[in-house]
Amino acid sequence: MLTVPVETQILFAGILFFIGLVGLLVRRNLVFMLMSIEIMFNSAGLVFIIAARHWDQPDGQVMFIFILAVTAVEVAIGLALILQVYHHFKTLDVDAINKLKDDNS
Amino acid sequence: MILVYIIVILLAGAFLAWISGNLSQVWPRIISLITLSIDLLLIITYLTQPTPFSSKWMIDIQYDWITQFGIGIHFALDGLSLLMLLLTFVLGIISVLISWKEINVKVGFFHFNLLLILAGIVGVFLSLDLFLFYFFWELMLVPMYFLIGIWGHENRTKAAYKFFLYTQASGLLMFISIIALYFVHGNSTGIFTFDYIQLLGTHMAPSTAMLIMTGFLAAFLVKLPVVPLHNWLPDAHSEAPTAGSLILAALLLKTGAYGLFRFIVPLFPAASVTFAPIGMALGVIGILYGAKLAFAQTDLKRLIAYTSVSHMGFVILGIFSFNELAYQGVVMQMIAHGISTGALFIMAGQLTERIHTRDITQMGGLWEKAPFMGAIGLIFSMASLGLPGLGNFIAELLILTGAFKASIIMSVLACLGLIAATLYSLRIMQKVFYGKKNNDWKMNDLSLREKIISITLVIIIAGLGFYPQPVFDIAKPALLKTLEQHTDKTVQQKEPVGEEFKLKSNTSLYKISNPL
Amino acid sequence: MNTIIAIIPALPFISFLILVLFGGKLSRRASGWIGAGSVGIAALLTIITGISLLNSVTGEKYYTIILWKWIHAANLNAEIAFRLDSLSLIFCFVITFVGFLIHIYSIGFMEKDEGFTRFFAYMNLFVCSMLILVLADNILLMYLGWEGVGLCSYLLIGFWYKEPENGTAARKAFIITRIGDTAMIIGIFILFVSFGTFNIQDIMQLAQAKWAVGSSIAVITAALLLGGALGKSAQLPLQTWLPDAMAGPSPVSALIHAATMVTAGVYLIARTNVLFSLAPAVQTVIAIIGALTLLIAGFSALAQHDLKRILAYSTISQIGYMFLALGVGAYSAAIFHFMIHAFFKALLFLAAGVIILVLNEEHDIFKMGGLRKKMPAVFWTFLIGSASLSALPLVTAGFYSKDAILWFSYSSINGSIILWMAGVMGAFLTALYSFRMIFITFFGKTNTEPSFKAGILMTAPLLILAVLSLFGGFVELPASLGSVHLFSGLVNQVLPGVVIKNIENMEWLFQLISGVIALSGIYLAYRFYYRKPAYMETFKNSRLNHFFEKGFEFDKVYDTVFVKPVVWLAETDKKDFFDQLNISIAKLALLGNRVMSLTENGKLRWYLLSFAIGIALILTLMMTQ
Amino acid sequence: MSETDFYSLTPFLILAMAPIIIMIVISIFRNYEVVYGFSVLSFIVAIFSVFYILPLVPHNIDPLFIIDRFSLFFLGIIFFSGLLVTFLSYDYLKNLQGIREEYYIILFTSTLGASLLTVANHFILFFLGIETLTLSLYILIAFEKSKDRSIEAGIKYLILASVSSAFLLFGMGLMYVTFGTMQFTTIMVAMSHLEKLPPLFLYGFGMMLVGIGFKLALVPFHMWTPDIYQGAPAPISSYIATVSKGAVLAVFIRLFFNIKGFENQSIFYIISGIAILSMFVGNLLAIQQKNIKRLLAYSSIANMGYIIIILLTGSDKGIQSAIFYLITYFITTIGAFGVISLLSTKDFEAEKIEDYKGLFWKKPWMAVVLTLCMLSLAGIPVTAGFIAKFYLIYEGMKAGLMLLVFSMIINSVLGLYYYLRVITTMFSTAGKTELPSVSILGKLTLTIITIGILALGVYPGWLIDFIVRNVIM
Repeated sequence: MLTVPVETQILFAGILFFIGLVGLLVRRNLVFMLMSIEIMFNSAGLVFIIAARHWDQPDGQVMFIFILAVTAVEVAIGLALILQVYHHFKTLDVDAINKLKDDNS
Repeated sequence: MILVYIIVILLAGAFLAWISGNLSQVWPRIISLITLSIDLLLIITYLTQPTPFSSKWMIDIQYDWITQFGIGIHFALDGLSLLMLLLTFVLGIISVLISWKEINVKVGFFHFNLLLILAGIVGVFLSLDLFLFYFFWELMLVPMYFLIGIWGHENRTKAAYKFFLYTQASGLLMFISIIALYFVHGNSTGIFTFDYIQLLGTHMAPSTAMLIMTGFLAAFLVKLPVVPLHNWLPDAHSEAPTAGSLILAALLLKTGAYGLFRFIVPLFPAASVTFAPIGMALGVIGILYGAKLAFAQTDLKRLIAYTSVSHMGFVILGIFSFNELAYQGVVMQMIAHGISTGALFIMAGQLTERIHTRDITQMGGLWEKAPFMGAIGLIFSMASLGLPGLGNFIAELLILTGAFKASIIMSVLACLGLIAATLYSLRIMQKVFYGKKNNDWKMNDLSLREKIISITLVIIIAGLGFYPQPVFDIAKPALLKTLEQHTDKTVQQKEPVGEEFKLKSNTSLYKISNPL
Repeated sequence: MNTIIAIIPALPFISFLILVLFGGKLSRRASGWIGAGSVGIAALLTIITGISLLNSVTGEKYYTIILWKWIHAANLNAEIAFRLDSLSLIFCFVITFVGFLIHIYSIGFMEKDEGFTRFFAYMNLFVCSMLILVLADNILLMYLGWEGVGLCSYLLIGFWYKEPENGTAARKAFIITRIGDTAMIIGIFILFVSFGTFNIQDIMQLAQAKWAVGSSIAVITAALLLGGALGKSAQLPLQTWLPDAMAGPSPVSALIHAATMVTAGVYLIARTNVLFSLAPAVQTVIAIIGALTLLIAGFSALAQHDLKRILAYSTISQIGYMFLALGVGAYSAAIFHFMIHAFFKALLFLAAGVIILVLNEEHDIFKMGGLRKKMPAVFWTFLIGSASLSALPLVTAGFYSKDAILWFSYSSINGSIILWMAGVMGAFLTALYSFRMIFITFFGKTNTEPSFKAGILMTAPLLILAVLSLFGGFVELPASLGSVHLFSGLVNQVLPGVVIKNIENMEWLFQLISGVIALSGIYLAYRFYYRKPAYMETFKNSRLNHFFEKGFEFDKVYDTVFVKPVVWLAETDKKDFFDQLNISIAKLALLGNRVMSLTENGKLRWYLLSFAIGIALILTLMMTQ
Repeated sequence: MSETDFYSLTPFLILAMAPIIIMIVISIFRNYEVVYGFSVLSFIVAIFSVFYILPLVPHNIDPLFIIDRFSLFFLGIIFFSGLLVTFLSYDYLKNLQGIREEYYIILFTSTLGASLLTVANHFILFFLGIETLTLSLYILIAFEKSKDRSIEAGIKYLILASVSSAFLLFGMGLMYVTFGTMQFTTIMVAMSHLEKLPPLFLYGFGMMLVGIGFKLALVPFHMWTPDIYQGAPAPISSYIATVSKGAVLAVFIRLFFNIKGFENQSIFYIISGIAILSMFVGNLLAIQQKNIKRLLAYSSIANMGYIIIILLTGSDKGIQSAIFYLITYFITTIGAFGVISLLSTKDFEAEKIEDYKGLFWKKPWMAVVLTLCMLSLAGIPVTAGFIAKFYLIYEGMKAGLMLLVFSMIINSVLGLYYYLRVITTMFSTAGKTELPSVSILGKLTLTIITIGILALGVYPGWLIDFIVRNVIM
């Protein structure tokens, strides 16, 4: 089986992470932002998998399980809040949600 | 022990006054009056006993405080601080008296602050532990800030900020220097302490000494104040209530002068000499520039404020002349200026109380209405122009003579200040009491209370003018001590180990031996 | 005896205190008599002391007393101590005696004035300080008196404080003298620093011993002291304050601005004569200043309208004579002229005071006239005064005193013919303007009717002074006529006698000349101002006359050269530009705040962007190691 | 798992039990007072438990836990702050209609997360702790779901916090890749025998900095702070400012010292840069701020800037001073927010500075407390803040970090200005805002805080001693 050098794998994860970040920056809809965050988390998770594979230890996998659990909760709360947001602001456009800011009067 | 009592009494009085403020308006006044009188009596009784005016300290007490850093509570009294305490309490009492009618709102809190300030000042005059000194130095600010900010005139808030920020900024610089000194001393001797006595004669590289001294200077020169660091003063003085202006001018500024005496000169013998020419120059600039601005003002209190800038110029001029003559003069100036300028501020306050303006162009011809006040005003304008027979003359004479020995040109330039003083002092008389009546003010002459205050001050200032000897006798040992610490090279024999602030991080806190 | 010399200044001071503290309670009469009485007693004591001093057979020709330690700081010691020798005795005598007369006069003069008590309080304070000035045995105490009299003069010039111009005049006087005083105090510093003492006698001996004649330090010191003297004695270039000082009540002008204070400069120079003899250059300067002053003042006096201003200028010019004498080293002559001048000038001022009072505050001589009949007593006394002032030969005291000066100004080794000529010219002018005064005021037709008649309180002093101005001169007669040397004998106990060039004594000739000059002056006055006033009318409007009247425009010059710049300096940067600096710092902080708070715009994605930027920066930094 | 292991985890177990019990209680019968009382009780018990396990430490439960005096110290601080916050929450929630009891459940879970951070010796525990803390915070912040601002704050915090955790996680991953271990101590061992840190590791650390920087509200990850503080209920704002920051700081210090961050040049520069920026940005932002909650947020940014200076001293002494500072900062901040929350009602948030106009003449006690807090934040004598600042400067200078110390000085002056602004408003003539009356409990809490501030300000010796004896890495 062919072996890809670990750096390359990391790079791949990094790219994923970057994609997530860019997604966050460009999308205005909260749901999509949440998804981008998921991507970032998973890319991070991927790094752990890579590491685990690289040092062949179980720890990485364990960590990944935790990450999955956490992200699940994250999403749960996130969606709940998004509902509330929609309920209050009647929109999911994140730019519209800025009642809280410095008033530069 | 007496020293601790003094401060404790003040603090206790402060809180009592505050609480009693809820009962009635009169109680706080009475309480603070009593408090101050007790302290004054304590000092006087101490004076009356045969005291050892030795070259060492008359009283010297130490307790532990924050031993981890070698911080202790170290109070000590010598002639200089003794005189300052006397001044503090006398003027303290007076400032309570003049606020008697002027302050009608939040009386309790007012007197709380008043006494707190005095406590801070007393602490500054007494503490011989640099940390403690800084502690009190800062302690003065907050209550003074309230005094200006709550009971002041129109622009009180701005003035209060300015006062606080200025003094705080400079104070922090001094704080850094204090700690730096602590480390320099610690590293060269292995004894980490803030204790003044031990820090004396710390060996420093000239550059280091200069750096550290600059920090101290910053604080003291701002307090003094010296041009161009004086801008907080006119605002603070003119916006503060009468008592506030009185305390600012008569006492707070003196802490700066005191600091120069107690710390700059003995702690940095070499560096201070290097700095002396600049110091004297600053003094002269202060004298002339202050006078010039005073002459230009139309706000009476602002005018007087600038006169104290001018007068304080003499102080720094004297201090950096490094001879006993000038030092005696400086001490005298501290006292005389305290009395005379204080009196002028009181007069300004009384005027404002009566005619509700501080603009001298509005006044004029008031002698007719209030001859007594006029006479008082006359006496103290004369004092501020240095008329012989009044305390300020003695002070300025000695300072100028002393300075003359140090640097003829500086002294001569400073003499021009006498002429300048004439200009602005006579301007006060002319604009306020002489000339045409610009408005027909409804005003009455001084009340009995005010008369008593004024006459006391007149007696003091004239007494200083004709029989200043006691002051000299009390101050002499302290000044000699200062000078000899300044010139004494033997105290600098401690071998230097390292002069950097940096300390190898393995020296543990426990090595810091407790000085007490 | 020693204690008495402490009591002499104490008396007026005590009465000053009484008047200040209980002035309100006392009746006007009472306070008046307290004021005058205290000075009277002082005068009495002075005379007693004087007699005893004269008769003291012991070699000690002075009394001295130390009251208390004043300043003992480091090596600076000064006591409150008095010393009375013949010089100070003469001054004391004049101060107290003339002062007493003027006090008496004032009781009448100030009768109606509201500030009656205040007036006497000030006057007493003045007498006290003046006595301290002359009695002080150390120069510091002398400076105290010196400033004290300055203060009193300030207070008394501005006595009628409701008129702003009075206040201005008072301020002018104080400030100008103060400028001189500052020079003086610097001189005093030099003396202290070089000799380590303030005691005048010691200083004189030490100076004699330590300083070489004409050494620069001696010259500088002498010059600085001279500055003080010029200020107080209203000599060039600090003379401008005196004419304005006439804003004060006439007794004040008489006592302070004629008889006593303005001659303090003379006293100072005489007292510290050693220093000046060590600085011949300065002495010459003094002589020249004296000569110039007396001429300028003489011309100015010639063009004045205001009766008191004439007298003021004449005072300046007479003191010019004294300085001339001092300059040529004829100290006794100077002091002699001082005494005589005190008599007749006081007399003139008091008389003028009466005139002005009864013509209710009329100062302009051209609005007077024909008063000879109306107020004979005043006329005769005034006449005597003027005669004495213009040195009418033989009969008046003024002749002898002035003649001595003229003679010495030529014959002294420091003297020269030019100085003498200046003096003679001055004498001519003096005669001219004094009798111009007489003729215009007392002759011709009456322009203003006197409102009332002056009381005995006012006339009595006039008579006494008149007598003195006539016969006071006979205590000192020149060699040519009778040669009496009581006065110079007395003075020379403390002051060096004048040194004469070895030329054959032609003093009589000089006397003749000056006599003639004086008479011709009087004649011309008679000619121009009585017989043919028409001549003068043309001259009156001439520019030259105007120039004279304005006192050679010194005021204008000073105004442009000193006053305006100072005021400008004060007016500009009232705001104190250092303050602006701080404000700008504050502004900077606020600006920072503005910029920062723009970033806090509540936009989530913006915040995320800051994350991205942050991490980018951090990673780059991590790379660059 | 041995018996001592079990015992040494008591505090955490207590914190874990508490919410469960509360849930049960609620399901049986809903009563605010009961739940409240119970939460207070369990907090107190937790605090005692810390002292109970004191003799057992230092005790490691490999690989996850490292329970030493340092962690216990932080535990103590965190629990105590938690208790104070609970006290303050009482009034704030009482007059809030709808369900309130769950608040305490979540408070406990988040505190549990925070406390786990203090003992974390392993990335897993680090991650779990931080997430437990954060996830609960989302809810707490958005707890007043009837209010727009609360929800907005919630969602903002959610997005940003998850992003930051993502960064954190990624960073951990990179570190893990480099050394093949997730345990701090072993990482230290691993890197001890290579003279130069591998770049991947550094990037990892850099990315972790984002996560940590976000939690500590350091520039440039600070922007959320004011919005969240403003939107969240006042007690929760104080909770974020204290407990969460404290916990994160604890684990950060541990990590930083294990990997000897202060010895690496670029890390040194990055940290000092962040510190200086945080000071200036925080203070500058606060200068003109009219909303006191935002103002405190900004001041917290600046204060964190002061504290992380100390990481660079790399000495126990430094850490001790930092901890002292942290304690005083906790007390002061909770005090300030306490006043705010006590003066707020369910439909009025006392957050505008104008609302405090003339407070001194209306409610002297409140005003005095707030004044003291402000002075303490400004570092004026007789308040704890003064000693704390002194201690910090002292250690900073000892380590020769003059630049940082000076920028700290400049900033204290900047800061003074806006603290004074608050004070001045309180002492100016009375404004019109109507303020609610304050319950005894609230007053009591504030009294405790005041005493704390003054005691530490006048006689700090004992605490310093205590820290010096206990906090040794």
